[in-house]
Amino acid sequence: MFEKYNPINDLMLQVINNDGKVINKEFFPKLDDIQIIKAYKDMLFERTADLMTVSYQRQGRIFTYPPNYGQEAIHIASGMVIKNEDWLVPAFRELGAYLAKGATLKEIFLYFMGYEDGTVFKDANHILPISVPIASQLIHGTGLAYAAKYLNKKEVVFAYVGDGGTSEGDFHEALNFAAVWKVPVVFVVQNNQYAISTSKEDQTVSVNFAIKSVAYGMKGIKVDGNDLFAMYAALNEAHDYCSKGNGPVLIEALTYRKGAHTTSDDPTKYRDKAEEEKWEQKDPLKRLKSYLIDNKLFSEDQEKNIIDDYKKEIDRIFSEAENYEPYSLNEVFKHHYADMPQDLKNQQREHENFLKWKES
Amino acid sequence: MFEKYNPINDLMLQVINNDGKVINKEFFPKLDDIQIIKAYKDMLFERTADLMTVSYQRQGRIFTYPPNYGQEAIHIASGMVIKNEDWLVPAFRELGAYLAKGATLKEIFLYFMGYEDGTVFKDANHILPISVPIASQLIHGTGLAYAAKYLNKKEVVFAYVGDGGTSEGDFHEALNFAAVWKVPVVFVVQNNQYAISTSKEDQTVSVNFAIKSVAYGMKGIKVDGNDLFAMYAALNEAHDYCSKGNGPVLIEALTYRKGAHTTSDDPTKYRDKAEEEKWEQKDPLKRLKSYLIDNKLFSEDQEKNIIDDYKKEIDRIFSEAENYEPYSLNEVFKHHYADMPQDLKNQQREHENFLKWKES
Amino acid sequence: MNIVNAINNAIDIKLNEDPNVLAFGEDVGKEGGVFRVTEGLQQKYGKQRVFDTPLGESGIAGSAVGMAIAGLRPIIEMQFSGFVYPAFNQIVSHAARMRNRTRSRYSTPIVIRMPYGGGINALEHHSESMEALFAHVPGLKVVIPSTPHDAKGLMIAAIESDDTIVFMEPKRIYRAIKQEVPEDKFSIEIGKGKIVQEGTDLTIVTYGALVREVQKAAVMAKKQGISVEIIDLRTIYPIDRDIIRDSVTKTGRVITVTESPRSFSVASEVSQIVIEEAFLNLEAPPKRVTGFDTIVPLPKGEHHYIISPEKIYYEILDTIKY
Amino acid sequence: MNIVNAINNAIDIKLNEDPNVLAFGEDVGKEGGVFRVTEGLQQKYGKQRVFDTPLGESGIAGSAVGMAIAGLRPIIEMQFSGFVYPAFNQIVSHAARMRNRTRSRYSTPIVIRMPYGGGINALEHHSESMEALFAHVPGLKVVIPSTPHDAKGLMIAAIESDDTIVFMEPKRIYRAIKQEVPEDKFSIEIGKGKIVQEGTDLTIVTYGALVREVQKAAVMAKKQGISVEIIDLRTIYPIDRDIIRDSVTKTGRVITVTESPRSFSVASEVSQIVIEEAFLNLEAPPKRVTGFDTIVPLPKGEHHYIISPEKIYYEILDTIKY
Ligand SMILES: Cc1ncc(C[n+]2csc(CCOP(=O)(O)OP(=O)(O)O)c2C)c(N)n1
Ligand SMILES: Cc1ncc(C[n+]2csc(CCOP(=O)(O)OP(=O)(O)O)c2C)c(N)n1
Ligand SMILES: [Mg+2]
Ligand SMILES: [Mg+2]
Repeated sequence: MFEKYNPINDLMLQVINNDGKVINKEFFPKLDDIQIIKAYKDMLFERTADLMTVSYQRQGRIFTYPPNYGQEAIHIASGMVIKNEDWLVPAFRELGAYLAKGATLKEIFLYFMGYEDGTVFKDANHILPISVPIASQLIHGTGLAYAAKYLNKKEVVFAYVGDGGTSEGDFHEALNFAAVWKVPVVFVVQNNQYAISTSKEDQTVSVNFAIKSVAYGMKGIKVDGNDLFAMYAALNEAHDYCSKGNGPVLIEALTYRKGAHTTSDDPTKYRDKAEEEKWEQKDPLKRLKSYLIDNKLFSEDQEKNIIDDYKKEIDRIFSEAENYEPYSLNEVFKHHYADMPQDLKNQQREHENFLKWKES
Repeated sequence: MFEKYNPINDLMLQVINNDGKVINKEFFPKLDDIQIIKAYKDMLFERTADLMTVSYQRQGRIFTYPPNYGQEAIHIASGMVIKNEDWLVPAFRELGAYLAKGATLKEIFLYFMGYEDGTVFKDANHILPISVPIASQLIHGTGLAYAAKYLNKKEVVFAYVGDGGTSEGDFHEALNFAAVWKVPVVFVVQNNQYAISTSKEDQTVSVNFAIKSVAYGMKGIKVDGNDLFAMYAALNEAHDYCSKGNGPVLIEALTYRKGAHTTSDDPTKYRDKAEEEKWEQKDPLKRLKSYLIDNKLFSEDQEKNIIDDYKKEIDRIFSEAENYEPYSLNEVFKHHYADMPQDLKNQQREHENFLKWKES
Repeated sequence: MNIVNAINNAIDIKLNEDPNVLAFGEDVGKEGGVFRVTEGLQQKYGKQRVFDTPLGESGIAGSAVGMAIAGLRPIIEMQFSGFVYPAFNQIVSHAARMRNRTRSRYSTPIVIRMPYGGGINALEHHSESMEALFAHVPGLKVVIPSTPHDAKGLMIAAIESDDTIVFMEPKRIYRAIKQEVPEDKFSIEIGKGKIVQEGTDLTIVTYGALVREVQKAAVMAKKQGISVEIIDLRTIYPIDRDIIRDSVTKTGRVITVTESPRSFSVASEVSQIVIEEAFLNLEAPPKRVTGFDTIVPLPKGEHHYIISPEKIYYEILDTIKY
Repeated sequence: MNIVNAINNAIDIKLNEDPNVLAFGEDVGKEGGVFRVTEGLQQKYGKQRVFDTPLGESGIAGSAVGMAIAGLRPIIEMQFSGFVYPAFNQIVSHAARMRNRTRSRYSTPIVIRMPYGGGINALEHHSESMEALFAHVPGLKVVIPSTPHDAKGLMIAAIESDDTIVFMEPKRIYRAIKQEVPEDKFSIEIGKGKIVQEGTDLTIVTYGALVREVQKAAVMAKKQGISVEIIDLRTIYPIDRDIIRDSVTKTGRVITVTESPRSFSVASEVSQIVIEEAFLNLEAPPKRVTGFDTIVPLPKGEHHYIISPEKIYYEILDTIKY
């Protein structure tokens, strides 16, 4: 697959077209109908949860939130490929992937409500917290992959970044180190066309993002990121390639950020309706649903019911999160050091004294 | 030229072979015999000065010094191409290029004797000081090129870095910014096979260094850095390309650091004689001299006389540097700010009081 | 005008006046920055002068160094001060040093703008106050305004300065304070503090968003008959020794209030200056009221960290009682 | 053993004892580092455990974060402290924060080694002492040994610590001091200073290469009948308040000696601690003897900058006279 879709030729792996028709049988992945239906439902869940989270934010019930919609195929396909022992190294726009890895929606809510507890993903195995400093997490992926190789563990690392993130020096160092060390890490660039307001064209003038792999002597491939089958096929191939000790892979997932950068952002300032409509045709859910309906695996009626159920469930989880325990002073101090300095203890005690005084 | 030597195919531009025979007429540059003889003499001067500087260091007369020998063709060709209005952005191993640009050998000596005065190159137009933090200077090159474009000046920037330096995040950001901005800067990677003790293989597994240009959508070319003609041809082409507003170029100059990394380094720890001997065949001076002798433009006798003269001159310059003015306390403080803070003035005065006390 | 308007206005005036002035950074152009500080300026001055860069702080700061050497005066933005670290090498190793390294041949008149500080319910890395890091680096100057008026005057001075200025903007009060600010160009000298309020019993040295909180605390103190003198440093380096000395010589008591972590902070430096300048006048040990030596908690925990007027008042009482 | 041997020995012991310990950085493997601190270790433990990396400090520090999360204990080298800045983001935004961000789920037991300090006639960027930058960052600990014995004990403790330790090595005295150091494993508690010499008239707080210079100054003072107590901090953060308090309570006078720039330095912090802990015992204002607020000059000018025993002695006299 990597030979055929060598990014130097600017080809893109696609399996279904905008109408959900299979146009590339060769790379149609080995998935049974049940798995495909589940994938669609997971995408639906991600979208529903995501849209509801945006509306919770509009209601002032959570703080700034970066919506995922439009990019679900990447996340759900990732979730299908990433095994329990593999590592997930997030940026901050991979909701479906976190959930698949074992993070809970409640935790996501907690995080955006302002609790560090929400980024621990405590029941999820081998996941890193959400990483805000752009591209910096990729290097952790390289380090984790080094450890996997050194410790002879069968783990593959999946590390995510945006199109904007490819411009950071850390992108370069992460990929170069991984290639030199020949370690099992898949770097996924979610090319959603924008870094906040900055278009892809102002970010780089390379032919595509996948071709950046060439600079590191590693495999790279450009994939239709709104095509679940293509994403699954590429991620799976990359997993396989890494598992065999061949070194890292770079996947560019071409997609579109349908929503705002975050709920604080206003995309009308920097992009037009025509563009949004063009991408609407390529919506990952629409495409997969067309496939399912064509193959009589799913119906519109079903969808409505499912969404209603999801909504109820999500609302329930959200209120659970809203009733989370208060954030104690102790939590501010507790987790900085394995061996906490006396100074920190003193500062906490002094503050407690102040609080006592204030109450009296 | 850039099409023909597309780095994806891992070709290398070479004009003369190890014996000085022209093997590539197409790219033999438009240089007359006088220019070629001068180029050789300049290489000879660089080598002589360089070797003498190493021996001054051995005598304890200067501090740590990074020798240039083996890489003279790159430097002298650069000096021939870089015009007065162009900018030279050095790393620290481009002696011949500084001298061509108008830096004086005395300044170089002063720098390695421990005077900041030695890196000002005060009579040289458009040159930056020696830059120690690896690869960081490349971004200054991008900024200078932006300014040239913005101010509508006919300037091309030449910015240098080593093979090791290509691994730094700053290399990535410098090249990407330059490509996006489409500004006139030529990045020259002196691939001398080592970054201190670290071999090229431990630095990157890309096919070559020139191919890294592909990641930025810019032109790149791999050149025999020990072949003055090839280097001149490539640099000149790059100058032309940049001048026409086509954006940046990356040149990989394949060469060998014949000496130690610096006078504090011992290469026997990490490389073997066989390798050194292999590269000895490709010595840039030897090759150009063969060409000159073949074409009856030069003789061994001449060389001896020239070197003797050079040595005398260099020794004279060195003693001039050794008799440089003492470094005053004022010089420590004077140049930090255009508008010097009172604190600095106070600190200087206090120290002067101490010195007075000490003397009494 | 609020602080956002004031800084926008200052940059506008200088862009208009001097073709060598440029403003750029992530999202600075088309949308005018995530806080809209540069809003409208690209439309007015064009894409060559006000623009979006690729996402790379080192590239932004480093290219500014190159441009400055070529005679331009770049105003660059770090989207949040928590994202300045990728540019740290360019700032510390180059912007701060180019002039010294070239014996004043080249200077780097760059303004490095960055919103800083807590209190806006933000994600991680969006709330820190690490001005002490810059203040310790030889070759930099560090400016922090606390009012629209000062923001404009200091920004004009920063753009006109031939030195590299780290210009930290207290984002918590970006839009919180409205003031009449003269429309014309004026500048405020870098390195000079300001007496916000005169007083006789105790001096409080502070800056940025906390000036307002200190004023509230001073009102509480006043009710108890305690007269507080408030100094707004405005410049962190070079710090205004004279204003600190004169005030503490008079009051004999001093508290420094800063939202940064406590250890190795601006507060420690102010105390040191006080003991160097007014030791014999001291009636109580110079005190610091600061953030904890911790990372700023996420929003749900931030109220623990944020310095309240009550906390300042509490410490005033403690110092007065000493 | 000298300091180089001692650190090598400590790393050797831990590599031998714990397969999770790795050591890497630029030129750390084959040639054992430019100062030969890791010499022989690759030969002994193999290329998977002791190795050369590509030239990228961010890559080095960031991959260490990943490895540490996976359970390894990386010891990384920054070739000189002047080249740590490209890694600043990884250190400040990640190594220092991962534990807090994950509520102690993941810790980052990394030792970040770096030679620092002046006095070796080096090129630019090879002489700085910027420990205060790290000491101000929540989540880091900063250790600086001054003798071979302490270097070994502190390095063992650093490798065994579950926290991220910035381990700064005073390269000026790398080979200058020889000491008998026990061959077996021992460790010295991080966070504890040491009384280098007892005295009654004045306390000098210092660390790193300047401990020796202070000792020389104390000899001069002794000739004048002045008895100096010398504290070697050994850990910069968390700083040992107790040892400072106890000493200054006794002597009533204190000078902090550091080769870093003066403003916002460790010296300011020590003075602050003194006034917090022993204000009423003070007979003179806490003083700082430091480098200037300048870049360390190139070798020909460095004698102006370097702190001599005479300078310290001069300041001792000044403080005693107060
Ligand atoms: C080092 C750093 N610089 C700046 C920011 C502010 N910021 C947050 S998201 C973002 C854009 C990211 O774009 P991209 O990588 O394309 O990811 P996307 O948001 O599109 O998923 C920026 C500039 C940051 N978080 N970290
Ligand atoms: C940021 C940074 N890290 C480390 C160093 C130390 N150092 C000086 S030269 C060098 C190797 C440079 O190798 P290369 O780029 O190949 O250039 P060469 O020395 O071969 O000319 C290193 C690691 C430095 N100067 N700057
Ligand atoms: Mg994007
Ligand atoms: Mg090299």
